[in-house]
Amino acid sequence: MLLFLLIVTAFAIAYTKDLFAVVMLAGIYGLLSASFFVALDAVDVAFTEAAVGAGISPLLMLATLGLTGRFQTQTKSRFYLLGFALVVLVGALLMIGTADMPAFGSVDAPAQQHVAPRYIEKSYEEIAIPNVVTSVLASYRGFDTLGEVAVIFTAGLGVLSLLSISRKEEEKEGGVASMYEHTILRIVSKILIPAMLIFALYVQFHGEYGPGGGFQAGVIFAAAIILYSILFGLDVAKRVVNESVLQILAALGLLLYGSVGVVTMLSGKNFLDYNALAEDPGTGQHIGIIVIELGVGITVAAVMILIFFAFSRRMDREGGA
Amino acid sequence: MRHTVSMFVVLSLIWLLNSGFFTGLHLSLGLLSVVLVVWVAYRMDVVDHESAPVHLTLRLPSYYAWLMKELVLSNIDVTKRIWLGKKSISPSMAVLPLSQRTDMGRVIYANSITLTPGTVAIDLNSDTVVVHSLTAGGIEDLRSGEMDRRVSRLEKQK
Amino acid sequence: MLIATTLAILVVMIMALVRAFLGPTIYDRILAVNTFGTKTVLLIAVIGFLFGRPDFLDIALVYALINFISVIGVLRYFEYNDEVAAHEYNEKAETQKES
Amino acid sequence: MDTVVNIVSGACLLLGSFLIFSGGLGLLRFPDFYTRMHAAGITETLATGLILLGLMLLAGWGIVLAKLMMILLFILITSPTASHALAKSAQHGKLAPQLAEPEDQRSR
Amino acid sequence: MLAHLPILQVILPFLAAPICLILRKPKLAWLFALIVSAAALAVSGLLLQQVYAGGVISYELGGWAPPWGIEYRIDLLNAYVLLVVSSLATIVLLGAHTSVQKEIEAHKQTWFYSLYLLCFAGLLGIVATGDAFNVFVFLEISSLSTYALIALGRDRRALWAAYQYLIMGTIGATFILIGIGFLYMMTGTLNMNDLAMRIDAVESTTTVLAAFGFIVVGTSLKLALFPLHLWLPNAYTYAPSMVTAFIAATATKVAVYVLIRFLFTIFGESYSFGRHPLAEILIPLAIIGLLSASTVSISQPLIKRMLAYSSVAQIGYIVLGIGMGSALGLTASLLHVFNHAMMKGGLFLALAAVTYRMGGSEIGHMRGLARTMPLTFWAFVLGGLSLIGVPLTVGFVSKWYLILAAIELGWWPIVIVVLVGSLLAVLYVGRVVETGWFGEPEKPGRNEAPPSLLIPLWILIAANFYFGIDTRLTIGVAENAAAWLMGGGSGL
Amino acid sequence: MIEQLLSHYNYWVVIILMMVGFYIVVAQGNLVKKVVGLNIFQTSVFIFYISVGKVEGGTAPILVEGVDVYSNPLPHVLILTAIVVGIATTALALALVIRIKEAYGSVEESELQIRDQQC
Repeated sequence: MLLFLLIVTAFAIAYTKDLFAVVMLAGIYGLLSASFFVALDAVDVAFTEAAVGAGISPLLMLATLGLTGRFQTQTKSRFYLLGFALVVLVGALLMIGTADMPAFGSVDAPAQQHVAPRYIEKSYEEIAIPNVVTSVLASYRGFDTLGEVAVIFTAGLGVLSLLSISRKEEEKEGGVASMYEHTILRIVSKILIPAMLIFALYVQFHGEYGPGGGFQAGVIFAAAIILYSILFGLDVAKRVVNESVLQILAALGLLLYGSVGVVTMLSGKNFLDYNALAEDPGTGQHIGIIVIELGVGITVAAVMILIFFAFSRRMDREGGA
Repeated sequence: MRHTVSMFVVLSLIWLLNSGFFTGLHLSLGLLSVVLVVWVAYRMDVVDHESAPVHLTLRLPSYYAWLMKELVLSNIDVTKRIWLGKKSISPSMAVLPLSQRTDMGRVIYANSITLTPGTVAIDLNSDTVVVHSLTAGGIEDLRSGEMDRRVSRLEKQK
Repeated sequence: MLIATTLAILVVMIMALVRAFLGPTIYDRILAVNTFGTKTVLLIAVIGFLFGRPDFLDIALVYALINFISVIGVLRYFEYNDEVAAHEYNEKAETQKES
Repeated sequence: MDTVVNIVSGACLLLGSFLIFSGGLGLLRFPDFYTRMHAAGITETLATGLILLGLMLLAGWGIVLAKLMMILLFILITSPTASHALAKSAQHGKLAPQLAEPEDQRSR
Repeated sequence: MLAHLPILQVILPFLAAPICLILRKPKLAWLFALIVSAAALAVSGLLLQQVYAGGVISYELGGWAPPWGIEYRIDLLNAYVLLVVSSLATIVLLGAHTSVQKEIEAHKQTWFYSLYLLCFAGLLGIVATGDAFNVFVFLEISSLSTYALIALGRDRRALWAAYQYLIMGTIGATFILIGIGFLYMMTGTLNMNDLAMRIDAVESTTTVLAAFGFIVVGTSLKLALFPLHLWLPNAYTYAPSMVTAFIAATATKVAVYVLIRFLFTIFGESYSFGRHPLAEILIPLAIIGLLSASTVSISQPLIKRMLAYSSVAQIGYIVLGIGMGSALGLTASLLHVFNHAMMKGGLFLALAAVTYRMGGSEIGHMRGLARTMPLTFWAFVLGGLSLIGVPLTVGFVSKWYLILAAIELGWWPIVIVVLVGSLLAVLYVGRVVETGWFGEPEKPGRNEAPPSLLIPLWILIAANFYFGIDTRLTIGVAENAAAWLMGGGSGL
Repeated sequence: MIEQLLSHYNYWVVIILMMVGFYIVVAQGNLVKKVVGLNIFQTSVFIFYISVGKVEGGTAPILVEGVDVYSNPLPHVLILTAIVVGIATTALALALVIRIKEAYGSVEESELQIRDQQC
């Protein structure tokens, strides 16, 4: 059912010319796929996809549209036919691939046999936290996650280097439109923003027990700040969270994660082996996971806010000109 | 100060209700988080009577009880009209006066209007509210002013 | 009962989706997306009970939150572009008159 | 006791489902944006409330109940706010509502 | 600390990147980056030595044994590529400060170094890891930073080039992701070594075939194999000079490494070449790419673009060697990975020097270069000779091996193709040299590039000749690695 | 054939989604839309991975008493990482689009090509 909706949405996106509607539909697509992830037991993934696919990325797209215009011209790409051929080719290859796949959901598929069972059977013993996804994410494959933080960090830097303007120029710019005069929104969000922030921190520190963790928490935290800056104006928001502080925070989060690895290395174990952090392996793992999740959270929140600021500053500039 | 304390309490409550873990580690993390958020909120300048409406707390429940009743009634009404089709509705718009003195009161009023199906507050000014209603009757009900009075009563006696 | 509710929510989701496709104005679409979002929140909550693991309500809460923020964000950007909006409205009004 | 709770919760869920479905229908059937908004409104207040209430009854005392309450509260605060913002924005964007004068309505 | 070498290799530049951001002063950041990459170079040297002495090194990240945890697995092949990448990164960085000061706005310079280090770390990570999914993660780190670096170019076309590269690169990466997903589905593991063992059992399934297809196409996009090379010329042309020098020397080489790793280690030679007509696909593509790109580059007015097309052509040589599916062919490819990194690095550095003084790298800027910037000019000439493949240069060595490999298989037409390619290289390099030698300079008088650019330039040019004459290291490593990949040798 | 179709239905859906996404990327001229397409393409791969991890009768891999069938957590972890990569790519791509718009005054592929040839 959900899948069917997904297909419909995807086709609608392909055929809609109003880019604004496309972005709306993309948001729906994000929500849909997230619901689908819940239905397939991937709660952590659903959590993330909801925050990213339905939250952050449509917002960024809208900001882009605000700058680049809403309607797509009628012309198709030069590579229209070629593209179509390519698509068919890829589709064919995929279909060939499915022919020998194990059936969906089957218990004895190879993917369920080799590595995965150990995580489920042993992780509680070895890491002592119930959320297996967090165990795998933060400990068994902790290095992947370090890489993931670096990816976000890279993107933040990239966006900054693309959209930043030198300090001199920045000072010249004038006031910024805000929605402050919007009484209802102002009051309601004054109540909501602190609640969102605390919720974000709750998600941050309970990733070991339920769905959630550093990345999701970072996104929610950033979302609250973004809401604030939408309503009260970029300038006000920047006074609250200074940009250069954010840059440093983004770097520090990554460093915090890395330093856990360095510490474990210095105490004689392998990189990111949290057992080095305490006598008892369970405690060590737990400390390690809390610290690295904190690193993830800090970097993600800082980078997301930075990216959003960079986008919306461009808009303000455009609007003022 | 009063507002800070009340925000602190509310935030702690949210944390505890969500968390469900009462070990030392979690409680101390929770305390840290709450302090952090209060601090950020301070920087954001959102700690005041609008974000932490202590003075309203006692009166809200009875108001909400009344609102619930209204909600149910208007829901039934709108549902009926949906099934009856286009002919049964008569969309109308009106500017209504309001008597609240604080922004908070106005917001509660406007949101109550919106919350009851069939009427939506479109614009809120200092002494009027623009309302769109599914039926002419919806406007009349509001004009009778009961909701307005009740909300105003909420904000009295600070 | 839960299954019936799930189905009802799904149907409403489809309806919202249809509204989002049809438009005609951008506000209709935003409304549809908003409705869609709150329905997703419900869906997640109900599915949680359906699968017997109701302890994942955090996700539903996040959905509600994100949904609110996106709608506000959308409106913010739309106000930014409100000249375009007025233009579009006029266009639509004309097409409606014609039809 | 359990059966009573189950029946009540079932009733809540059913009624909620019916209401939500009606709202969805209204979303499709109503003629213009503003009226559709009312339809969406009913899916978001009573229907949501009923469904969540039904779930709360199923959940029993505990953390799940608290979370459901929080979701309900959150929706009750944000949904009118969002609708209002939307309506305001629509009006600001010069989208005129199709108003029906009472006489006009009768003549149709 | 020696036991931690594999992870140190990657983690040094990796963690230096955020520190660079905190340093804020461009000069400081540069110095720091340089020290770190020199350290990384030292580590890679030590690693190669260790692998020579003690065989394959396996490092368990997080202390979890593979396949449950992520493993770093250094054998001769990746130790060799690690050395290539880190030496080139260090040498280019040596000259970066001067060039960056001129080409990149002041407030963006620290970001440049930070991104540079991230890119560097990403490339090292791809090479060092023994885990298929980890490859994807680090691939994205390096790609994202590359896009951003390219977009730092002054010309507005840099933006467009970066966008195109981003789209193509992401498609490529997603293809690789699909492929890895299919493999995981069929085997239940992500560890490369484990994959290689478990894949035999499911070799005949179409799912593995599809995975094979996606991974080959995905990596080919990344390494700019002929019909998928469209992103490359623009990206190289409009990126800042130092970025071009760095990515031209390393990024495609790492993609080649990934291809080799998947083809030979994971799927295995018998699967890749025995079961499928991979050679019949790769070789014609390589040949067409080689010839057409060389021809196109002759008529390019922009020298940077000319060299970019020449890079596509050189990729052709490398893929040709891989496509032969023989130990000798693979040796030639591996040799060319190293050699091409050196010559292209050198040539692009020479162009960086020209751009620094002349403000551009069009053919017009080269006029009379022999008089105005003789040292740069001669470096270019010598680098060009190496590109053509004149004896005593590294270019000759790898082409010689390629020809040997072709003769071994009895594929005479390929010998001719290689010769024709060299001939075309003579034409396009010759054109620049001619302008530089005979053209009238716009502003007469010596105007040599600053030593900070000349030193790294001449280091690379000298290396072109050193390794062209003393081939013990390169050929030794390449032959052993190739033999090992083909399943013959012991990994030494 | 029918059996095959039924037991793999969501792989087929994923394929269709991939094709649609991929089609938008290669065949649409608008740069923003390409990014949306890229998103769809990537998301479909995510769905694929998560489908691989689903175990019939299993629940979410958060350990509780009394349940012993869990879905496979590994794909979830991988996809968490991939989602992050996806949003990173999107952000960067959109930033590029904004700069392109500023530099060229257009975000249509065909117009960009024309404008490049002029100078």
